[in-house]
Amino acid sequence: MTSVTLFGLLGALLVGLGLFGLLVHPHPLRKILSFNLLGGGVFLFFGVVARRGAGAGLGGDPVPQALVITGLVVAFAATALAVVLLLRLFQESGSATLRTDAPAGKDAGGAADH
Amino acid sequence: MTGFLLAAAGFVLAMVALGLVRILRGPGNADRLMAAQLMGTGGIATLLLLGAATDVPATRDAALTLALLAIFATVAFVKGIPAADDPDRTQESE
Amino acid sequence: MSLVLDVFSIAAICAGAFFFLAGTAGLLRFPDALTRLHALTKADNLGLGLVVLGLLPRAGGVLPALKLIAIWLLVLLASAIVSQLIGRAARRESRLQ
Amino acid sequence: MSWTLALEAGLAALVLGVAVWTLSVRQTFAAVVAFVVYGLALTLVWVRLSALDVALTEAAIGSGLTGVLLLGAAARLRATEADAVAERPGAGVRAAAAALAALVALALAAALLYLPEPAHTLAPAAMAELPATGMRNAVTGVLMAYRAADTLLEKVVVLISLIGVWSLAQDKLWGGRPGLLHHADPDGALAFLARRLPPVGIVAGIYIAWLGADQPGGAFPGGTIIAAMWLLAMMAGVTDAPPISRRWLRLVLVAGPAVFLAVGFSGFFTAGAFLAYPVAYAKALIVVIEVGMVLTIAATLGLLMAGPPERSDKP
Repeated sequence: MTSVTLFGLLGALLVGLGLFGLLVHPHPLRKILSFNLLGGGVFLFFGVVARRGAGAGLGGDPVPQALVITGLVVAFAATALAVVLLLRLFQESGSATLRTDAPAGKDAGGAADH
Repeated sequence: MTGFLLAAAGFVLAMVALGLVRILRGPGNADRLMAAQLMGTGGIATLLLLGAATDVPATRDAALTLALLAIFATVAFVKGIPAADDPDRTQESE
Repeated sequence: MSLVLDVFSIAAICAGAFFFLAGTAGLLRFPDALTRLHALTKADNLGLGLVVLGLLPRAGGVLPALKLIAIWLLVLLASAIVSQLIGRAARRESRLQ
Repeated sequence: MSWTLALEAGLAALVLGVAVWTLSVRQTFAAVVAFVVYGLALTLVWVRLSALDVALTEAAIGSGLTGVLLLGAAARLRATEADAVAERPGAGVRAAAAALAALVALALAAALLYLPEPAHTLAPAAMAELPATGMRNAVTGVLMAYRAADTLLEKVVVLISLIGVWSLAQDKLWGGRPGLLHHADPDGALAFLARRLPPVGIVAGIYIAWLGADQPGGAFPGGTIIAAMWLLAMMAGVTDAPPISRRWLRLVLVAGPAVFLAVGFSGFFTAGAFLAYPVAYAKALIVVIEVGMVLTIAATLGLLMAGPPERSDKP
């Protein structure tokens, strides 16, 4: 097994793990965390493709590497926006649930009866 | 010498990874932070050893970046401790 | 000459690795937060310091060597202050229990 | 088994273990600490994949900044954690999700094993054109020349997400100061650090950004380091976040994309296409763009971390 195969399989596993967390964690913040975990796996996959393209005196293909750098920054911006949306939801409704049938407009902090 | 440096990098990494068990066991958030702090320092040492072993000078810049961001993250985490305590504990009253 | 330097590097890095071992052992085995903190700072200061010392002859120049020392000094400064903050947080937590 | 492969297998096991733990631990605080370690371990993986530029960016943004952002949210949402436990999906849903996740992972793994041999690569093409840009770091060359439109749009996306964050403020607080007020640490250890470290850190950030032309580095990790130093000073109460209505702040935020666009449009006249650089001035123009970008990235990332305005500007 080469290091490329090893890290590629790791990337695939991380995507699977992140997806699972995204689906089953009820708390939105844990979903955001899982999504970032998933993103790490996707970026790693790009890194493996870049490493396979090593040549011309470079340790890896610079094009996928540049894409990953752009991706990391955009992922951070998206995470920041998602976090602020979630905090605003909490501020407005007093709970952070994503359930559509949750009692709306309840007293702040009082979602304990779910 | 390359083999020795790689082995040393692996050893340091294994040690700090073992220390991560503290994040699992806790009991307090301060203990978790210590494990993260050790991981940061160990990560820097591993990076420097890896860089020396493979003769990639740029790993020193990665280590520098890591050192600065680790300080920032640790300070933010320490400041987050009282608010991020176990929910069943009472709020600090000092 | 290069043999002497290699021996020096190996000795210093081994000593540094030992302090990481000691730091981890202390973090896992010591009974309470403050003693664990004591073990941690040894790994921070001496472990990384000795590794950096061992790598100095292999840095390939004065400027890269200075950069290595700068990284160690940064970690040293941060560790001194952060461990104070962690210690205070640990005391606060133990009082809450 | 060679030393290298043993080290890499151990590293992969560490990443996987930390990932599982991030997902399974009950407390969100512990999950975020684990996520920061995940980013740190991934940084080492990027070094092993010979992607030093990515390693620098991952260490700065992927691990440090994202972790601190999530931690702040976790602290504020602590009260909602207990409720969420009651909403855990049933065994059937969990099994279905596990099956789907396993399927996706398997498909990706299969795709990896059937990648074409020899691998497609743009490395020779990028290297052949690199001298024309005056850069010596191929990744910076790709970011600033061949895929400059991507990089420009990315700046705009980050700026738009900041506008999105700001627009979530309450109406009466618009134009106020972002985030909560941090009180100065009375015993002074943190304040001491926040006064001594940022000058060193800002120099290091500029240095990393400057390196980008010839070696791994660049505007992203450099700008992130500067943003982190700014946030450190804010956390210690040494300085306060500026009100978002300040004109100088708005100018700094648009400086990067504006310079980028201006150089891009000037390409029509000097080199015959949008975002084309005249060969004789390519390096100078790219450096001008990078200076603007470092400034804007530092300000934008710092303000994204600080969040929407929560305090009125009027005392």
